[in-house]
Amino acid sequence: MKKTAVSFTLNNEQVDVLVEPRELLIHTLREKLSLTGSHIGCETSHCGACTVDMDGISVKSCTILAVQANGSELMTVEGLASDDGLHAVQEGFMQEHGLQCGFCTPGMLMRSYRFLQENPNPTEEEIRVGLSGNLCRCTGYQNIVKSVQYAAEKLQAKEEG
Amino acid sequence: MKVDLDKVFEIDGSEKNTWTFLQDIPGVASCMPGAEITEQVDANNYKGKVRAKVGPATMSFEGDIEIQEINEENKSLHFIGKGQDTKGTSAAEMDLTASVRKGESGATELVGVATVTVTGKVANFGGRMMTQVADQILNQFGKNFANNVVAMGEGESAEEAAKVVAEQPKELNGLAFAWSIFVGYLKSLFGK
Amino acid sequence: MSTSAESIEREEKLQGVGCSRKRKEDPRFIQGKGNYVDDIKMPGMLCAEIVRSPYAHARIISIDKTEALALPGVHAVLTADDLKPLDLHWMPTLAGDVQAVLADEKVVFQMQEVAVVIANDRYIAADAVQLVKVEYEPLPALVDPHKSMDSDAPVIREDLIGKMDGAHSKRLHDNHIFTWDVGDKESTDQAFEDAEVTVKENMFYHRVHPCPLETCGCLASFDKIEGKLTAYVTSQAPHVVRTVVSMLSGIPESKVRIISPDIGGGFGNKVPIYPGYVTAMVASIVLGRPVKWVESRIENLTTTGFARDWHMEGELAADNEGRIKALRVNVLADHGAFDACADPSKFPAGMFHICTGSYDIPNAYARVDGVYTNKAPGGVAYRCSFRVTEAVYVVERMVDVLAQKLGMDKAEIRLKNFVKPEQFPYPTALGANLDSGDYHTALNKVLDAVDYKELRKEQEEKRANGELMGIGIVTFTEIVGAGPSKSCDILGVGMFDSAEIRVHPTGSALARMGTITQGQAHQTTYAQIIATELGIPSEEIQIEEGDTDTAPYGLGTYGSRTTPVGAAATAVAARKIKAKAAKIAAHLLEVSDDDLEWDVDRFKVKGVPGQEKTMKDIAWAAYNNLPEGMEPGLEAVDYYDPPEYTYPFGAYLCVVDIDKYTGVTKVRRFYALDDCGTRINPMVIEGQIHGGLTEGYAVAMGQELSFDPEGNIEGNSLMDYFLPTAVETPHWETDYTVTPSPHHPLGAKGVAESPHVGSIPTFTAAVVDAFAHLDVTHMNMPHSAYRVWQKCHELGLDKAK
Amino acid sequence: MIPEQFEYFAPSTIDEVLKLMVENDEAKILAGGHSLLPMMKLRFAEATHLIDINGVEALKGISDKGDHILIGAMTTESELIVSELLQQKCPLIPEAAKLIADPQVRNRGTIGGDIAHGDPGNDHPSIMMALDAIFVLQSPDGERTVPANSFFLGTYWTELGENEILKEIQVPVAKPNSGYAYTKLKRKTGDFATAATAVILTLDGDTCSSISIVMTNVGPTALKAEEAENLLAGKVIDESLIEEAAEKAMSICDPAEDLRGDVEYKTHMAGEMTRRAIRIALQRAKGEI
Repeated sequence: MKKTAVSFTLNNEQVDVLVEPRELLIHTLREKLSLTGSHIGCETSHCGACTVDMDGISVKSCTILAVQANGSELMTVEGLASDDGLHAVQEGFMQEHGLQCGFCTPGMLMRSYRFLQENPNPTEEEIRVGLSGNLCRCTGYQNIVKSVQYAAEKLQAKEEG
Repeated sequence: MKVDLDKVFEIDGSEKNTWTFLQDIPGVASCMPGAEITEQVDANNYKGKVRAKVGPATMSFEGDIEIQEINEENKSLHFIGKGQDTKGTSAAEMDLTASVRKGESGATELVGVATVTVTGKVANFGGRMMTQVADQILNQFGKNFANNVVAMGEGESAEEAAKVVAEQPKELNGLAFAWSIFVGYLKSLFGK
Repeated sequence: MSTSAESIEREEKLQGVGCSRKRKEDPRFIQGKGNYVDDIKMPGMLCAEIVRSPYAHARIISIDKTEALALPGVHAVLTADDLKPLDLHWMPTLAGDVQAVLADEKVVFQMQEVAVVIANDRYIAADAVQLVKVEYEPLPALVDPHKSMDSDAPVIREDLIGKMDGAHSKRLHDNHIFTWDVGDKESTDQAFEDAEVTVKENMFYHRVHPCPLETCGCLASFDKIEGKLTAYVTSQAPHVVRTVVSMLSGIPESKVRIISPDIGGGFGNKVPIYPGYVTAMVASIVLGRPVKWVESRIENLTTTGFARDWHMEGELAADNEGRIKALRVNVLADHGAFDACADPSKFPAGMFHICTGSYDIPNAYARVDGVYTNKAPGGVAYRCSFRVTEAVYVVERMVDVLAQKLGMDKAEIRLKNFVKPEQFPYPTALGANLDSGDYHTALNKVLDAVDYKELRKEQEEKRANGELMGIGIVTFTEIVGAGPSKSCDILGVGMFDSAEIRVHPTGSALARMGTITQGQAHQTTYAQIIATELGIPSEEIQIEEGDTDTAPYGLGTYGSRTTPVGAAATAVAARKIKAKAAKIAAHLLEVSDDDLEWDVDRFKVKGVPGQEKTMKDIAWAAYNNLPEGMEPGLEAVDYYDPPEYTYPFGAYLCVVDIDKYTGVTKVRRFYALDDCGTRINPMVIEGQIHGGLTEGYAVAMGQELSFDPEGNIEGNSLMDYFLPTAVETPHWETDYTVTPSPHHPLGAKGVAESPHVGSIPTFTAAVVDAFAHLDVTHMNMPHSAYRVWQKCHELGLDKAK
Repeated sequence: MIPEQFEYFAPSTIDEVLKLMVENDEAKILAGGHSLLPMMKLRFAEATHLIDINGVEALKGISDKGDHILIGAMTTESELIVSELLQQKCPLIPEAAKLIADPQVRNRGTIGGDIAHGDPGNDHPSIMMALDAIFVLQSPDGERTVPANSFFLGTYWTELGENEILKEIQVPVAKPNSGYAYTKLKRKTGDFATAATAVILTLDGDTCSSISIVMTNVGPTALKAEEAENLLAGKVIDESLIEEAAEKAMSICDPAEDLRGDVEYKTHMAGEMTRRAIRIALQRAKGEI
């Protein structure tokens, strides 16, 4: 099948890539662009391990075609930290033991990153609902909730400071 | 996944014509949209396929039909059909006895008793919709079958029916989950 | 030993045992720099995809590869016939059986491996799979294990016909695998005959799957010139994989390198060796190119490593005061089509003999019969030691059933029957030797914490109002740390584990272990142990695992064996180094060994302030200034063969509220007290407990792999298979007591599986307790809303308005 | 879990979409993709041509038309949830949208896709029927409108013609003194309903002047419980009437047995969801909650 040229911004860099129309975005990211942070956990859009940020919303990249990302702005876990260091959600997950095997973590982080922009000062309940598209088998979520709370406070403080 | 089916269709035609049509295996098969007999191997063995395109789903089954018994006295036909989808992930088997009788109201009835066994992906993922989709297909098949029988008769209604038969859609559209269609087809032969 | 403020400060800096050290693994993972099997790419790499059977039981008439091979980008299609000349079409299982790598003439479970396609990439491979035309002749499927031994049952394993000497016992039927029993049957039967009260209950521990978020996979690369096979495998036991691969392939073990890179959760799923691994390796050997196989989630749930599927009949005999006199258990174990259980070789029913629990039960007998059915093979230990979850489930359920029959409180009956602190070490009637425990303290602490009396009062009031509230109590004892090699082996290799520590000249260290982390934070916690033992800061200790070319031989990580075995090896290896260090210190300080005392990170001359040598000084000296005759260097290896198992325990309490109109069960409160002996890293322990409780919740409340009568698996994707999200998961309260193990070098017992093992019966107990006043004694899992509603409906509770 | 090959189109206007549909017999429309792509990955669905309508601006947006609100078919669930217009004038839609799937899926999943798929497990069909919404369909032959209550013909079977797309949805704004509810029982986040009920009712004093009751996933399509509606309309609703209405609603249920439950359970749950939805709607109409 003929390949299509697709261009998008990925972690602030312009990327051009040739893909088959049927190629799933997660495969393009992981296999063509070697950004293996985002993972494949279920392939039926239940687990959220493949969550990336696309044009300012969280999406599951296993259920989006790479061609659909044409012209979009993408961000993966690899783009979360900046020159200033780790993002607050990354720090939060480290400080509050929000990860164990690490497999769900990139998806969790990307969802948390976006969620805290949608809701900067969430309750525990809201965090749980906000992260309900991401499955974790190791932590039981309790420390993930704490991690997001940590990040929320940190981001709030930054805002105020 | 096993479904037992037990169904009666009322046919607006003679018992004789209904029985004659029932023995026309390719004809009966064609009542199922997307189905056809591709080869008659011998007197009792046929090869056939069903391709159903419904909503977003498509599935093709290929298989064999073996006539076990044709009982002129009871006007009954017993056959076993076995098929596998062309992608090798699902399979279905149907054991069917269909017969023609005069019903209590005096009308001709097509009676079907069958067991349909489904294995593989279709059974793994189809459960949620299987019965519902299958049920919808019954009407279409029933109509087609009845039309075919009516067309065998004489007069205006027969001509009309023949026209409808000629236009019978080759594929069923507007429904989804092709496997269900196949089951529906089987079920429709005797279904509820 | 000095306890000056100065030395306490030094100790804190070490970040040793007992501190909640932040994880060393995290920085990589939070930056997306994890390195899991599917993340690894090699030049020229090909992809493998498996052709699977739609039937649960069928004869293979023919396989036609023509069309698949004609597809551009397809390199090979391998079937059993292709593997036959290499004798690789069958492989040994860990349980003494054999399993078809690719179906040999027959398929015996749905989605069994029939052929493997090797192609340029996974897209082409997926297209090619459906072009492989397989003709089958369906056979009747045997799904109900109760019918496995019927005289007219279809024979599943034709390769075993007539071979009635099984791996573990005589086989009684072609579909019979083994009979295993333990205990004194005669005395137990007698105790039942003499008993004032007896109770009996049948329970089905349903088929579930560990379902780690990362599925199983293997990237194999065979270098034809070097003759060396390197494979990255999602394995909880890489050394065992190496040994099996060498045995299977004939490649010298020195030329097989197995690497378990980062593993996205294991929970027992990644202990066995799967056909997918073997086919990737074989394909690489045949084609001379790297070959990657990674299963899909559906393949994972359907074909690799299920757990449980035990039909258990439990019985207790007691006197009228509730003192237990005997326990009898009969089990029918559904192993699927191959016996691929992950148990130590001599234990076909794992550690099920722990089923007398925390109780002083004088007579006990247990029997397990394993049978074949047309289902996927497995029987792995899903976050538990082998069959411990089943054992704890049956005894905890039965104690509740007995309490209900006697009208006793469920906490009181436990306090009455506990093994008492002074009875330890306590030999159980089934041969376990409980090392240490204080069950009364644990349970009483929990009852106080939740105000148990008040809860029971509330329950009374609710019942009067027609509301359903349940309180579940479980006081479990586990057996972990397999195990002493006198009894425990896997394929003949004793179940020791190992640690190798090297202290560098400048005083930092590198340590390698035979275990492998899958999220348990080994890089963090092993370093803490060495830090405390050797006085080297944790931050300066590098931990490596998972590469068989570098790590010492070990049996891997599962069944909570890392702490009881691997951590013990680490401590002992460190102590060997410390003993040498003492000699070097004595030499440097020109005193005798006996004049020295250890203080956090240094040896001091007793009573002479200032006369001391730090571990850093000693490390340097180990490479240039040694006592005469001593070999240079500062390293040690230890292969630790545990003298005994360890026996962690805990007391759990759960409160549920049930909506009788929908069956929805809400966990209002869950209080988990664990005693895992010495606590190495409390933060990590708590994380493990949260995770285990959540998995237990999933198992008890929703997970199930069921089959229809034709052997079609149901619910094998995450649409149906229950993995709770943050929304469904309850809030957990944790607590602990510390009763060190007397025989473990650190007193530690292991913890990761306790919350899984302990919580599952707690949920059942709570749900059943909600109906206890209506004479309900047991309800089978999963306690989905559907199932619970059926009970409500049966009792007419959903009608009362 | 890889889809078969297809040709991909990303038109930006409705005309282009329709033209592509006419030109390509086997073409399929890709909206949010969370029903279609998984089916394609499972290889149940195959498309030789895939027409991605995510770039068609004319299909997006929520606008106030006075007595009704116009919702573009490609409006996502997330957009429905955060729409202040809907929250104020048609709160049933955001309430129901919150109960669909999970945040990421709601970011992609669209109201039009949910409706046009014809899956009785989807939630919007019930909502639309309860609201008496009107669907605007467009084909090369022009535009036509179909009331939600006659759009759903069977499982995966709707009034949509072969070369026709759902363009937009007209939903009436909530009347004064009205109440609404969508009660949904599901096994877990992301699951289809075991059973769910949408209710809208209007009060005239204490009397229920009008009510619609529609149930999800307990029949080949969403089911409108007309007998139950007729029973309650014109009456002062009390518990015994609610009970009777629930019985009537249950009597028309024809659910498919699956892992969520058998026919009996699902039917009872439809009854229970109906009871609860009526109670909540009533309380809301009275301003009690």
